[in-house]
Amino acid sequence: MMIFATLVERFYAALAAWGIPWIVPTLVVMVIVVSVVLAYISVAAMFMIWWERKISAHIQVRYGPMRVGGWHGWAQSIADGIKLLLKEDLIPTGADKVVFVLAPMVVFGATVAAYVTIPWAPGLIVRDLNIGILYMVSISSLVVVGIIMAGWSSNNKYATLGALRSAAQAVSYEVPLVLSLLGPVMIAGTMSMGKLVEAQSGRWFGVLPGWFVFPQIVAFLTYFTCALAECNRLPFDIPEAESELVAGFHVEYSGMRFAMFFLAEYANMFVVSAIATTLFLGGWHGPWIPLPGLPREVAHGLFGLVWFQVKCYFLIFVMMWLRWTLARLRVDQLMGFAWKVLLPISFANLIVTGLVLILGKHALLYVGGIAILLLVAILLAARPAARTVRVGERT
Amino acid sequence: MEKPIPIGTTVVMERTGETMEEMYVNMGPQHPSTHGVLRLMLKLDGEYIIDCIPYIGYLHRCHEKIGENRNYTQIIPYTDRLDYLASMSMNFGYVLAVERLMGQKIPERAEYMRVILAELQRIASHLIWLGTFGLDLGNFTIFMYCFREREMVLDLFESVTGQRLNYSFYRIGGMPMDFPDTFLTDCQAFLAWFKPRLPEYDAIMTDNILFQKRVQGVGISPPQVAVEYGLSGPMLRACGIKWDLRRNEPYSIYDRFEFDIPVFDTCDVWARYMVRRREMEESVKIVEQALAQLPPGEVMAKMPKTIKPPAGQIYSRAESPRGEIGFYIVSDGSPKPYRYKVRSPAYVNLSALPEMLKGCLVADCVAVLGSVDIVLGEVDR
Amino acid sequence: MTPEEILEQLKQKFGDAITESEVKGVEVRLTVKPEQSWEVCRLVRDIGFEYLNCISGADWMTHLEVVYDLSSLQHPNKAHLRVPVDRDNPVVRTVTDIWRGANWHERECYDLFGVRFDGHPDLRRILLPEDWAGYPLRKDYTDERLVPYTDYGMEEKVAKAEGEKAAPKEARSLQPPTPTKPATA
Amino acid sequence: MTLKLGIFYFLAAFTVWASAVVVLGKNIVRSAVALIFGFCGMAALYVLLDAEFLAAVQVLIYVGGITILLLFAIMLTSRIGSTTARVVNDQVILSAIAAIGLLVGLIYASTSGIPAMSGPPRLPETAPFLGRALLTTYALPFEAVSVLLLAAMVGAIVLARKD
Repeated sequence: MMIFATLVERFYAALAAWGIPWIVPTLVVMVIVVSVVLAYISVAAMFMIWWERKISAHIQVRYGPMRVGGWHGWAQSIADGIKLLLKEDLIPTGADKVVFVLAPMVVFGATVAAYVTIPWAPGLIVRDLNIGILYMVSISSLVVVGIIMAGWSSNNKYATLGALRSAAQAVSYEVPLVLSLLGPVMIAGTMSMGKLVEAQSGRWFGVLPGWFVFPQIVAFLTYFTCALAECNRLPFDIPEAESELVAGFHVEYSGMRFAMFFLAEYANMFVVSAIATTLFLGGWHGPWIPLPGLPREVAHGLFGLVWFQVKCYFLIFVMMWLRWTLARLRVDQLMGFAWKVLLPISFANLIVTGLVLILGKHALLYVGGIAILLLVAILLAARPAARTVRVGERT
Repeated sequence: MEKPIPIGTTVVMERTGETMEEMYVNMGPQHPSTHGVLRLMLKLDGEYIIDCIPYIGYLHRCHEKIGENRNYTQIIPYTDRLDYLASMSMNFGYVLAVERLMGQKIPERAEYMRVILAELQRIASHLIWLGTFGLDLGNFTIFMYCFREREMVLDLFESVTGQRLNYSFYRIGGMPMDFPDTFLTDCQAFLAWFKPRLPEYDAIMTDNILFQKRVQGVGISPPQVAVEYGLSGPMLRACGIKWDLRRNEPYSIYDRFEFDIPVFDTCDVWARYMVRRREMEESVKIVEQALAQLPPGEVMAKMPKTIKPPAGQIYSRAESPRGEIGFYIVSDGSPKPYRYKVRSPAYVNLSALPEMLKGCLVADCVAVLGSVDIVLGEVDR
Repeated sequence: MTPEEILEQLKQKFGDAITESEVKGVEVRLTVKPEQSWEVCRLVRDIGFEYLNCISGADWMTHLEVVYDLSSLQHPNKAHLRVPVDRDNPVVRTVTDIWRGANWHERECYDLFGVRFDGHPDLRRILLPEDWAGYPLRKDYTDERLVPYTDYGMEEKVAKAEGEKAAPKEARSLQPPTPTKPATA
Repeated sequence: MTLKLGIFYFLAAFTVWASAVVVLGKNIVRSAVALIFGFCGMAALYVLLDAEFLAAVQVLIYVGGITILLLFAIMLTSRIGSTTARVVNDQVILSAIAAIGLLVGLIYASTSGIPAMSGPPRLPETAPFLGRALLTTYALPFEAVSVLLLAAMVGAIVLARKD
């Protein structure tokens, strides 16, 4: 199972046999891992950018990039990346230079650091921390720091407003986000990403895969909504709403620094999708694991990797789909939604999950009924009276 | 180099002597949502707008001064550039004014052509408005859909006039040439395609709860305020006032058609959206009826070579997609107008913007400005 | 209420201020002295002309004129008020307190004709830059940047009158430039 | 000197430097940014002490929550550009006494050792232990703190409300 871990151990052992101090292989492994992660982030982010452009184009009855690279403009992102690299790097006169330069690094660094605990496949995880999920959530919250630094240091009012909105949004949505993640953690009884995936190996009622999305559907939807807000995706892209704030916090950034924000945005989308996949969609679980006839390690490594990616990219696709369909919310609506709708729902979900876990499966029926009633009540209470005038109605 | 003013510093404005304790945000003239070169100074308290000062004139082209130096026919191409998204309506308003001044009657067929083209133009103009309004609210997709349909209207116009944006197609005394042979079938095909598209827009905009939340109860202008400011067109009809020059002061042959005047009384951005959305349907109705009734015959009346209206003056108005387009013309009997003035609807509608914006959020500013539907070419003249 | 009745009502109250009057179709046309224009406007508004269409200016060389076009959303009548003002000291009382929409119309009139509206809350230039000198729509306005209108038909006539020699040169300048290379098929 | 000790000294120096910038910086926003780095350095030190849960909570609460709210508050106040904070104020003597007292205590503790500093029991996972302790042994203080926080929240709402 631990094919990659075995490889690393053999590497250590071989070097130790030659009398080389342990720090050398450690550093070598570190460098290799970091390079692989960075390379994956860059390639995946570029793919996502191209993919988003194609998806948006097809939703909007057009083609999207078609020229660069031949087949459906696959090299468009690469060309854009080169263009951004070659662009002049501007720092506004009134900017706080140190903070201005530091901000994209903080954003990018925080995003990259979150990749440490993504369980790609059985045994393929950079470091399976026992507080894995908590680590991911806490490190992702650093992104907001970078956004605020960028917004403030630009000495631009639009950027400052974007940063203010971003701070408000992040603080509000982090609460229901963490609360909704607690459901799966309570069921699995662990915060380690690897163990969370393994806890979903069974089957519900012998039919459905043992993913936590089925008992925790409410938590999943809450999490996904909050994740959209965390990534500043529509309908929650208030910090960078280009029709109001031009580009929000990164309005003054150009060239490579802007590219770092851009890459980090897409890398962050992958991170939140990976969290959702790990906690709710069974991580790398899927058919043909293990596949008879193939060595266990190969089947795990290969198919695990594929299933995990498929699930992640499906969630990313949904995010893009939403972006090109919905309109943007307003700041007060955004905050109201977090505090008045998402927070009560995630609390209710937490209480129900706890009750079911304590009372056992016999109480499922009772608790389930109460939970549904509770949810309906909350939803009705949180929803203001709709004043919808249908087309054709005359006044 | 001048040191930039840090954010939030107390600034005393040189001209007005005002002290700014609140945050001022300068929106425009280069801003994606000001629909051209409009500049708004927003006085903010956090995200709330306390006051708004519009600065216009960036696109001023001395329209009226030029008008005094051209003869009556030569002015027609300049009127195209007023509201460049509804050139037909601008042409219509202008030739109507001159014909009223001269007391000129025009052939029946030309009247029908004028109405058909003006109503198609209304559809095209409202489509652009809908698309860019969606863009303002963060919905990119509706923009593409609307432009797809607008392209078809432009194709129709191209087949008639040879132009896609500035048509200069109306003449004093009629129309310069007849429709091409393919126009009737093409136009009917377009209407057949267009009518089922409107429910699609509803699906992505009107019925979307996020969209409704963004536009309802925002940018309110009560009927009282609307009349005091002289708002016109959809802006006025969104205040529950059933006022449309095509119906209340029928010009051309608008009294021959069956159509509704959509009116909503919520006075907000939502009402303006709904009025324009419904108006597209009504325009389709008018075009259909006009196509069915289109009589044969001449399209140009017998006109003198040089147009010299009798000395006198007239204020003539017509209903453009944005509201009441008025032309005030003073003639001294010479081939050039002595005084030529345009009362543009967007100019007047925009003047009520500060009133509508007070107390809104910055994000609403974009929605409200979008709902006014300004075309800077017409505002600045 | 017919236009004649409206005119009668106005004349009763402000007989001295109304110097000229005329009824044309549904339109009441008045010429009002600037001293009492505001009072007349208010009465006109109270009669039912609550909708201000337009305020325009006109330069008649001897005097300037401020023109108010009014209509009603209730009845089909229209009103057309002309207020002549002194050309050297053009002052007229603002009507922004009667129709709020007059604000920008008056600013425009100030901008292009130089008519000062007494009591206007924010009388600044609106279409032209704030440092613009002069009032462009006055008939005697001159500017070295102003391109005079040339009637292109006239050039040919002049050329013809002057003789056949000058004609080709003058005419050529109006034609599109001849391509230096022959276009290849 | 082991690698771990080297890392510790590096992190300690980094944290001290960041904290010094927080206290001595003239620009409030820069101080707040330095505070973030200080908290991150603290979190790294917790990781060195095998208190990973505490480290994650430190980042989540202090960096992700408190500092952001701090920055938020600074930005909302009108004069951000001229954020020259006074480094020394009236309470300089009191705070100097407190700081020096703390320093003396820490030096004493690290040289002679006091019972509480004799090293925690090595736990394979701190999170379950912490959770159990909070809900059993320390349930009462835990609840008392939450009531205190609730009171603070209600007070804040009352203060902030415009009626």
